[in-house]
Amino acid sequence: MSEPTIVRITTDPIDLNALQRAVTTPRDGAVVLFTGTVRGVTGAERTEKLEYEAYTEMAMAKLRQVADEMRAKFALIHGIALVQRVGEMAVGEPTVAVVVSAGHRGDGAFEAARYGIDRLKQIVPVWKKETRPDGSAWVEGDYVPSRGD
Amino acid sequence: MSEPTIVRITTDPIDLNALQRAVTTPRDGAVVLFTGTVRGVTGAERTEKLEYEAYTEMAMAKLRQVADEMRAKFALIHGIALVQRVGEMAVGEPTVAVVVSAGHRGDGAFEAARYGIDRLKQIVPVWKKETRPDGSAWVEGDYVPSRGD
Amino acid sequence: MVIKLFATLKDRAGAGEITVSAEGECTVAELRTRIAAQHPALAELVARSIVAVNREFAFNDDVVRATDEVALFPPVSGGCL
Amino acid sequence: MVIKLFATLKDRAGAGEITVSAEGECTVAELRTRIAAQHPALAELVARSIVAVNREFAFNDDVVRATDEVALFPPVSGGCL
Repeated sequence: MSEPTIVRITTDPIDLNALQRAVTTPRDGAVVLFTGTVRGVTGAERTEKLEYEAYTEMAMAKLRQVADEMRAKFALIHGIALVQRVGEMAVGEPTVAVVVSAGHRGDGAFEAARYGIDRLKQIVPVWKKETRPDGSAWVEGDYVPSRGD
Repeated sequence: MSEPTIVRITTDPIDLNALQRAVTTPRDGAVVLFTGTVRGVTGAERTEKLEYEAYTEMAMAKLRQVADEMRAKFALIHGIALVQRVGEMAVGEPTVAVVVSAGHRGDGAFEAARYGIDRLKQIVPVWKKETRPDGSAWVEGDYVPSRGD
Repeated sequence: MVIKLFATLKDRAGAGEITVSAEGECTVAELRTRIAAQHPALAELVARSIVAVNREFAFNDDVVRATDEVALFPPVSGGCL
Repeated sequence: MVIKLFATLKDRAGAGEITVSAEGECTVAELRTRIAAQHPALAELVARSIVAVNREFAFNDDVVRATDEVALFPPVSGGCL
């Protein structure tokens, strides 16, 4: 039976209903969706909006790699969707989605989704520029890839 | 800041986009959504449709209890939605949703969502009738509540 | 005393609720015995069914009063497959 | 050799790509030195930036050819906050 793998870099809003339908096969009884959202308040800091930029060609290749790693580590999962939105996003909007389907809720879909977002944030070349009341700046990550990433 | 708690027994289709928006507060950067779906194929068995029935008044009270338990166990989570759909559902459709928001993906939203669906399946009085090619039958669970459930 | 029925129990009884004659109060264990005696169609299922009183799980030595909301149902199977 | 720039590096250079004179091939380490020399605006950032060659992470002793797709960018910060 086919196991959908969807990877996408897009300026369109993320549609969780459509992603759930797209990854669910007839063998699936459980779907876990993680979505990152634009946080407006972090302690005393206020974020007004975020702008995401991708190195699209490499980001697509690295999203495929993340999906492959998820399948290698979590053998019982079925469908996978990894979607990174780029462009401007407002507070509360989903910026990224990691979606995993499986036959049962204990088949690793929760763990695979967590692994997927952790890995995506390490190796998929996407950056965000944060606009606060006092101006805007690129946010830098802290993961330095090594050979094999 | 307010922390949304949504509990719902409904015949309406489950709208994951609307639930994501409803639970996300300005402090949230991570939302985990679990959805159970009607599995059409289980080994050699074929399911055509499912019909869910609830003892609605008690189910609402028990959904609230599950939400309270989630907050007690996972102190850093913010919004919670627990939605059980009832009535007839076709293969692939979401039957239930457990949605949890938090500031960061490591703040327990994955674990809380997993706990929520496990607990919902133990103590929320909802039953399903499965229709297969050879007829339909109520599915019985195997959890027997004890005092404190 | 009116007892709400769900799932298999409702189908077996052919009704969403049944009435059991019980004056004043009784224990959940006694209630099970009366249901089995007065509604033979449920006799086989009643011992392993769950009793809820006022929307909380109830156990054999709990007391049920005529004014309580009482329900009888199988172990729950909702959520997802 | 054309080098794609992203995020802070693109802003600092004022362009999405720069050209670096390099004949034949060189190592990633040598490439960093040439970028710093030929594009002083990037000198401060180039040592701690990431180099990708043909859409894979590249390291200082890897070899870059003039026909490769080369990119320079900061540690990634996408996904979510």
